[in-house]
Parts: sequence; structure tokens; C-alpha cells
Amino acid sequence: MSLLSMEKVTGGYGEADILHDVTLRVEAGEIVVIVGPNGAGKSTAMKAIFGLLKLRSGQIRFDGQDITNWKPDRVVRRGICFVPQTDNVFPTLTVQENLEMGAFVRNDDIRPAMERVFELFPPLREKRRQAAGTLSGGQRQMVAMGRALMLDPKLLLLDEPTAGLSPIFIDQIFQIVKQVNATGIGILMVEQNAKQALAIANRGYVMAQGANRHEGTGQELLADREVAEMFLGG
Amino acid sequence: MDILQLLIYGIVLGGVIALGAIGVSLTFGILGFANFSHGDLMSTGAYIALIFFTTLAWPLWIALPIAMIATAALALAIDRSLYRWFRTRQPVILLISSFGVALILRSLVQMIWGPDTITYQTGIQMPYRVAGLRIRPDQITILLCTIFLVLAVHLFLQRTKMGKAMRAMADNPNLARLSGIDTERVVLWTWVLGGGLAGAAGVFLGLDTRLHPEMGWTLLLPIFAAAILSGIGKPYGAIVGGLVIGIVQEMSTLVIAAAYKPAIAFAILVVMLIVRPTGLFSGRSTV
Amino acid sequence: MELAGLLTYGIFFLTLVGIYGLLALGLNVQWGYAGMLNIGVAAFFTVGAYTSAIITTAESSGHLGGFGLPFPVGLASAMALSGILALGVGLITLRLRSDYLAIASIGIAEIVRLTLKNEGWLTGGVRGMAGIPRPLAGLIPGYDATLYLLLVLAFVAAVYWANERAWRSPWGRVLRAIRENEAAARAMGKNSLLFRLQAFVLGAVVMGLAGALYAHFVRFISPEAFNPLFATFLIWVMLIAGGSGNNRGALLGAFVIWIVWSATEIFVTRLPEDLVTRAGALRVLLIGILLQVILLARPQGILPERPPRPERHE
Amino acid sequence: MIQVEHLSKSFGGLRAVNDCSFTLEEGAITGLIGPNGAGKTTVFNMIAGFIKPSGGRILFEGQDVTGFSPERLFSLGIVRTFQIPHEFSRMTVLENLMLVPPAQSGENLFSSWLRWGAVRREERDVRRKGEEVLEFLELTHVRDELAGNLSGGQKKLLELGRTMMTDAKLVLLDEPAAGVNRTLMGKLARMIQQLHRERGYSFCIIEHDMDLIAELCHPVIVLAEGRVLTQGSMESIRRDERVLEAYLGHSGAHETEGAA
Repeated sequence: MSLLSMEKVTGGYGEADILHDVTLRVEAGEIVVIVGPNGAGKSTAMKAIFGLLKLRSGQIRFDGQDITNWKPDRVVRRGICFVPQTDNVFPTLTVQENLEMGAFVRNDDIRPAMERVFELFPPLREKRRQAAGTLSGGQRQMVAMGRALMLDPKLLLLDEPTAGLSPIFIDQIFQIVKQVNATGIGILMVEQNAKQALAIANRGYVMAQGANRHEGTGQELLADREVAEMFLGG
Repeated sequence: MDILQLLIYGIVLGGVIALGAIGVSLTFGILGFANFSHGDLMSTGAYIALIFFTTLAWPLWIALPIAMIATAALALAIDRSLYRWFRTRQPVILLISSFGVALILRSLVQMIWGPDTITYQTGIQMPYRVAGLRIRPDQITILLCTIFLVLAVHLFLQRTKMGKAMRAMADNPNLARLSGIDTERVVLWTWVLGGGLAGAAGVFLGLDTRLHPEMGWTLLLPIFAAAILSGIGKPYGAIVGGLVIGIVQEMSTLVIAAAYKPAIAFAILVVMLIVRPTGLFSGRSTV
Repeated sequence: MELAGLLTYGIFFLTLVGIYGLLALGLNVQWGYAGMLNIGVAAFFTVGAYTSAIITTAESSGHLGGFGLPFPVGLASAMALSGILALGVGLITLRLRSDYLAIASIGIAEIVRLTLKNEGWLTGGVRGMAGIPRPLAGLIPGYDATLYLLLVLAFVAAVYWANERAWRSPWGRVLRAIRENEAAARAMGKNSLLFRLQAFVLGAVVMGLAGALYAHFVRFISPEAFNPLFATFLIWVMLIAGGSGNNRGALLGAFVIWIVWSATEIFVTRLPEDLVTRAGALRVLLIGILLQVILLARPQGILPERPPRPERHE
Repeated sequence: MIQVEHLSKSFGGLRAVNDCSFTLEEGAITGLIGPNGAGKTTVFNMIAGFIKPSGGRILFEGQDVTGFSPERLFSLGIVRTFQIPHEFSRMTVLENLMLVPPAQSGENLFSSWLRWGAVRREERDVRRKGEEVLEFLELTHVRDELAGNLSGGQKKLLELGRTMMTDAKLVLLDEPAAGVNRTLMGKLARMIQQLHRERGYSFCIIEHDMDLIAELCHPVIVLAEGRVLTQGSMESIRRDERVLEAYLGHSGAHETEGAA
């Protein structure tokens, strides 16, 4: 049984559907990447998991349970955390407070979880008393991911974590993703930097115009010329 | 009068304004609207304390907390019965509603306690004289209590989970929701904190001067000025803003008639709006 | 009450409805058309009333005056001064978020109120100003009040006409567009600040006019009559109840709410003796609750806003 | 027509646009493409006057228009649309269009009071123009509907229609096809071409749908990391390995130095 599965999901924000029969799955411990041209519905697919979309048909299952149309906070408690693309930290709160907010729904001792985050992202330990808004772009992404990790999720959703970052940070972010995954957390990631993302992915999906187009291992998709051209249409 | 003497009065008044401004600042940051009923919430708190403080002759350290709790409960009740329903609509509707609530509170106070000026205690307090300066025992009480409350608010916002969640929600409401923060509970605590402080501010204002149904409304402008001066939505700035407004208001009596004290707050506000018109409501879109 | 008394009361009642109707029409331009929050209606109303009073009264030891100028001059000055005041407030706040205008307008209202109370040389202070002439008096003996009512109604008609035409004109269209989406209106080349400033000043001029007509109607004015309750809050309730964005709604709101307001007066006078002193507060309470009920149950008002239908062309 | 010279813009330390220079030719439909975060929208907003550049200049027909307000740019003939339709929701569809023509005499309050006849005559003309546009957009049946009640696609059409109500020289289209189905997209493309042909508008289009870009635009300017990567015809862009690289992301740290 897959950790997460989307079966033939169709839906959108208003009357027009943005997703058409989207099907994808994430196995436990996998890195799965969704790539595709802008406007392909990649981020929308993620929002569907978080119950932020009106679904007309299809089913979303997580860890053996039907979570179709659940509210965001319920999904969070169930073990899926989401890192938005922008505005993903609380700028006036310190790094440590940002992490605490990630664990808001927890009532037990959160120190071990925080310790794990600091081990994963050593720069954050030094800056833990600094306001998140004053950090560099890469460090902010660490805070954003760390905040999401505070609940010990089984699955982490990342929406274009490298958007707007310079190449050095991009490499750093992909390293971090690998590290997080190494702790056993499944990762579903939407990414623009298809090459690098597919290079670290177990499997990938190519979406275009709100539907699945290709599916395969990272290496297969990378080698596929058709996939590359899809980005530029024609 | 001596400048130092005015400074003392200014600090006392500034503390009262600051307590009010923290509440205004919090409700703006978290709920996104300028609460026009905050001044009258203060008056209501002051009058509630009258029951315990004067009628029942309980000591201040009992009467004050009771008044604060009662005012917080009142603020919460208003939110549950009215503001909650307007939250999904435009913020301006909340503002108009709060303007109405201000009048409802004021008329309730008038109906229950009458339109005349009242004092907490009869008799005249003998002021202490230190180096030619006069300071009344009440004023010392006000100052100490204000410092205590501001410290308590500071610790609450910095140390407790709910306090941090309040700051988080003022920062980024969407991310707060995605993090699983129970936003309705944050709203609840915002009213409890803002209402409680308003109650205290009202009691202190009553101690410093006298009780009158319009006492809070008159102070609303200085409170807004203090909140805006420091950047609305920033509770710490409100303390500085309150002190500045309070001191400048008292000092202004050296130059202009005392009756125009409230106008000083407005003058500062206008200067602020001209000099630093943008960035005050930083990060928030214009309506 | 006998018929004559009823008639007298009716004339008195309608004159006040007319004056409040003007205030509601003025606020409708500001809030209904342009979405600008003016919580200081009282300021413009007061400035209008006192300006016209000072301009037209005979000399008095109590306050500035003695100009004894004709009524139309008083009216024009009242409108002009209210307009200038609005221009100042508008220039400072209209670039900013609407809350600032709300706060600043309260500030202006407070300053006007303080001036009223403290500058006796100008306004007579708390003693007020008496002997304000009523125009058309003695023209047809015994019909002073009726004539004045007709005059007020003529002004109401004129302002209604001007408002309606403004609403239907491209000017009103731009204003509504700015209210709906300022960024898009600017992208369509409309200078939003200029249009909002015009609407704010226009609304204030109408409020000034209402103030002047009020002063000449009651002939004695004191700070009491201009407290924010009568001069700001009631007008907001009228406009929201009647239907903001709708001129007929504004007038209907003025009429209905003035009936309610007067009815509460009758109601509270029947209360036991010891309660009557506090009855004023009860009336305010009722109106305050009424506003909340309207906001909850029918926020669009009795007559909701409707976009003007452009005339068909053949 | 538009010359963008060394344009830069930073947001809180992040360089969204970095020394970006290009030209929009008169009479052309220029496509502006690039991966997310390439700075397209920022450049676009700077040309339309919604963001002030932190460096560089923008020339329009030789005139320096850097930092001009949107109103002023509009009066010069630069009209923009929004990606998310910015309709005036409590106004009718027809009113949304009738609003647009600049300097209508009825926008003067005194004219609309005192010269109503003239204003009415002008309104008739504006109205006729609006109805023509509605016919062109095939929206006549919703003429008196409140714009807020339109469907997403209809709002997109209305957005385009507004640009037809004025004598625009340059129309800036921000993702006209975003959230639009294929049929409507074809219709939009047809309309843009028709406007270009019949009215002589120049266009600058930001778009993610490469098919639409290929169909409409020549030349295509590719932005990446805040500056121009290359420009040319869509065919040449498709063959350009650097563009593919920019879209797919580079393969690792060791390669970035050469690319930068």
C-alpha cells in the first residue's frame, strides 16, 4: 500500500476544472518529483491534497485512510506537512519560535524534534534567536522546512523550494531534501529545476495542462527527449 | 508649572495610553481592523471597577483584576455576538460595527451609572513632595501597575505558546493556518488580552482623573495616534508611542490651552501621516 | 393632539428629516459612491452651521459676528469652509488605507468640538449662539415654518438631482471603479486621488449646507446639538439602513430612522420618573443595536445600490 | 518603441531583475518568457508603472518614462491587463468597458451637471464603442450583468476588451491564457491577432503557454535570473540548448560557473 495515492482526481477552484484525472502515488521513504511547464497544475495538485481545492471526482488516500476533502489542520495532524513556495516563515518571530509554531498542535516535549531540525540544519542552531525575516533566502527555506518537520510528518510536500534562489542555494536545498529524506520521510516536491530534481528523485511525474503526461524513474525521465521538449511546447 | 512636574503627569498618562494602544495594535494586527470601541471598552472597565472598588470598598489589588477579567469577558462576548459574523466580510464593516459598539457601551454606562462625573474615592489625597515635585500615591500605584502589566504582556507574548501564536498570526495568517494553529483560539486570546488591558487602562484613567462616560472615547484618538506612531500591529512599539503621546500632551500645556490636549495627539498623527505615510501598515494591502 | 398641533409638528419633523436627508446624501457620495470612511460628519455639519450663523447674525457681545450679511452669503460661506476643511483632511489621508481617513476624520471632529467649547470669542462657547435669522420669515405671515420647510425641501431636491446625475455620469462611474479596484482604475488611466478628493469635498460641501440650514432653522445653536451622536452616528445608521450607494435609500433612511429616533423619545418619556434622566442613553442604545441588526441582517439596506442603466440609443 | 536599459530591481536583498536590457519593436507582438522567478512579472510591472525600478531606465518612443505612474503611462498609450482579472465587480460588463476611454468630458463633475446634453451625446458614442467591443468579444448577452458574476473565462475576455476601448499603442498582456481552456485560448489568440492587424497595436505578452507564444509572438525574449538570456523566433528558441537548460534547471554546482 502506498503512503499517499491520488486516484483520478478532477477539480478546480471555481467552475472550471484545473486538474483532470490526475493520478500519482508516493511510497514510504520515496522522493517523488512533479515537473512540467508553468501552469501545468503542479502546485494545484498539492493543494488538492490539502483540501484547498474543490474536487469533483477522485480519491486521495494517505497511510491507509481516505483524506479526500479534509481540512488543512486535520491533514497536518494526520502527518502531512506543507511548505509553501513564498511567505513560508513568520518574519518577526525568531528561528526557534518559527519551529515552535510548526509544532503548535503538539502538546508533548518538542525539544527532541527541534534538536533533530538543528542537526539537519546546523546554521539554524546558531541563528535560533534571530528573527527569520533577517535570514538569507537559503536559510529561510531551512526554517520553512524545519517548521514543517517539527510534527515528525510521514510526508513532506514542497512547493518549488528553489524558486528565486541563486544556484549555490539551489544546490544546498537539494542536499537538504536528500538529508530530510534520509531520515525516512517521504517527499513530494513540485520543482522547476527539473534536471536537478529528477536527479535526486526515486520517481517523477510530468504534468501538462492539468493532467499526467509521463511517469517514470528520475533517470528515465531525464533521458527522455520528449519530456525536455514539453517545457517549450511544440 | 515645572517641566519635570509635567513630565511625571505625562508618563502616567502615557502609561494609560500605552495599555490602550497595545490592545488596539493587537486587534489590528490579528483581526485587521481599527477597533473604534476600544476607548469605550476602557470606560466600561473603569465603571465596573467602581462597583468593587468604591461600592464594596474592596482594595485595588482585588478590584483591578476583577475589572480586567470582566472587561475581557465583555470584549469576548461582543466578538462572539457581533464581530465574528463580520470577519469574513470587508474589514470596513467591522470598523463601522465597532463604531456602533462604542456608542452602545457608552450609553450602557450612562444608563447604569448616570451621565455625571464620579470619583473612586472621596476626600483629597495628600501628594508626596519630592524635591519640589508633587506626586499623588495613586499615580505611583498607576505607574507600578502599568510597568507590571507591560512586563506581563511582554512575557506572555515572548514566552507562552499562545503569545507566540498571536505574533505568528499577525505576521502571516495563512501560514499560521497551515501550521495547524487554531486561529479562532488566537482571536479569543486577542480579545482577552486587549480587553483586560483596556479594563486596566480604564481603571488607571479613573484613578488619575475622574470617571465620566466619555472618558474612553476622548482618549481614543491619542490611543490610535500612539499605535500608528509606533507602527500599528506592533504591540511593543505601542508602549513607546503611548509614552511619547502622553508626555507631549502634558508638555503642550506650557504652550497652548490645556483644553486642547487631545488635539495634540491629532497633530502628531497628522505629522506622522505626512512624513511617513507608507510603511505604517507594513505588509498589509490597502483596502 | 389637535390638527393644528399635528401640522406644526409635521412641518418641524419634515424639516429635520430634510436636513438629515442632506447629511445622508453627502455621506452617500463619500461612502456609498467612493467607499471613504468619514466618521467625522459632525465636523462638517458644525462648521457649516457656525459659519453661516456668524456671517448672518447681528452683532453680539457673546461671539464673533455682527456681519449681518444675507442668508445666501452665509450658506455659500458655510459650504465653502466645509469644503476647504475636507480638502485639507483629504489631501493628508486619501492616499492611505481607509482606516486612516476614519481616524483622521474623528480627529478633525474632536478639534472642531474643542474649538466650539473653548473659543467663546468665536462661537459663544457653551452658551451658544442665539438670534440666527430665519430667511423668508414674515413673507407670508404665519407660514414661516412652512416656507422654510419648502426651502429645505428645494435644497434636498437640488442635491438629490446633483447626486443622481453625478452617479449616472462618467464621473460616478470612475468613482465606483476606484472603489471596486483602485489598481485597475489606475491602469485605465484614472487619477484615483483626484477623483476621491472631489467626492470627499463634494460630500463635505453638502454637509456644510445641511449645517447652515440647521442653524437657520433652530436659530439657536450650542455645542450640545453637534455631539458625534446626533451629527455623525445617526447619519451613518440612516445611510446604511436606507441603502448606501442609493440616493433614494439615503433619503428613505433619513426618514425612517428619524421616525424611529423620534418614536424612542415618545417611548422613553413614558418611563418612570427616576429613569427619564437616563433615557437619552437608552435611545442611543436602541439605535446602536439597530445598526448591528441591519449590518447582520441586511447590510445592503432597504434600497440596495444599483448600477445606473445607460440610456438606450436608437 | 520601448527600450529597457539596464533595469534592476531588488526586493529585500533578492535581486529579481538584474541589469536587464531589451527592446520592444513597434508593430511587433513580443513574447516575454522564462522560468518561474526569472523576473518577467517584475519587468512587466516596471514597464506598466506599478513598481519603481531601483536602477536603469525605460524609454517609450524615445521619452524617458522611468517611474511614471500607471495613469501617466496610460495617457501615453501603454495599457496593461492583469493575470488575475481585475474587473470592477459591482459594475455592469458594459460599464466596465465604458469606463475606459480617457478624458471623457463627463468625468468632469461640472460638465455632467451643466452640460448634460454634450455628456449624453458622448456617452452614446462611448456606449456604441462598448457594444462593438462586446460584440467582438461575443459577450453581448451579458452586457448588463454585474462583472463580478462572470465566469473566469469571460472575465479574461473583458480584461482584453478594456484595452480595445482606448487608442493604445502598446498593450501589455499578463498571462492572458492562464486558467483558460483550449477553446477560449484559441479565441483569445485570434482576437489578439485581429487587434494587431486591424488596429495596429503592439503587444508584449507574458505567457507560460508555449503554444500560444509560438502562435502569436515574434520575437520572443527569454529572461532567466533577472536578465535577458536570448531572443529570437520561437523556433530558434526551442533549439537553443541554453533555454532548455534554463527551464530544466542546471545539472549541478560544477556547471553553474560556466553558465553564469
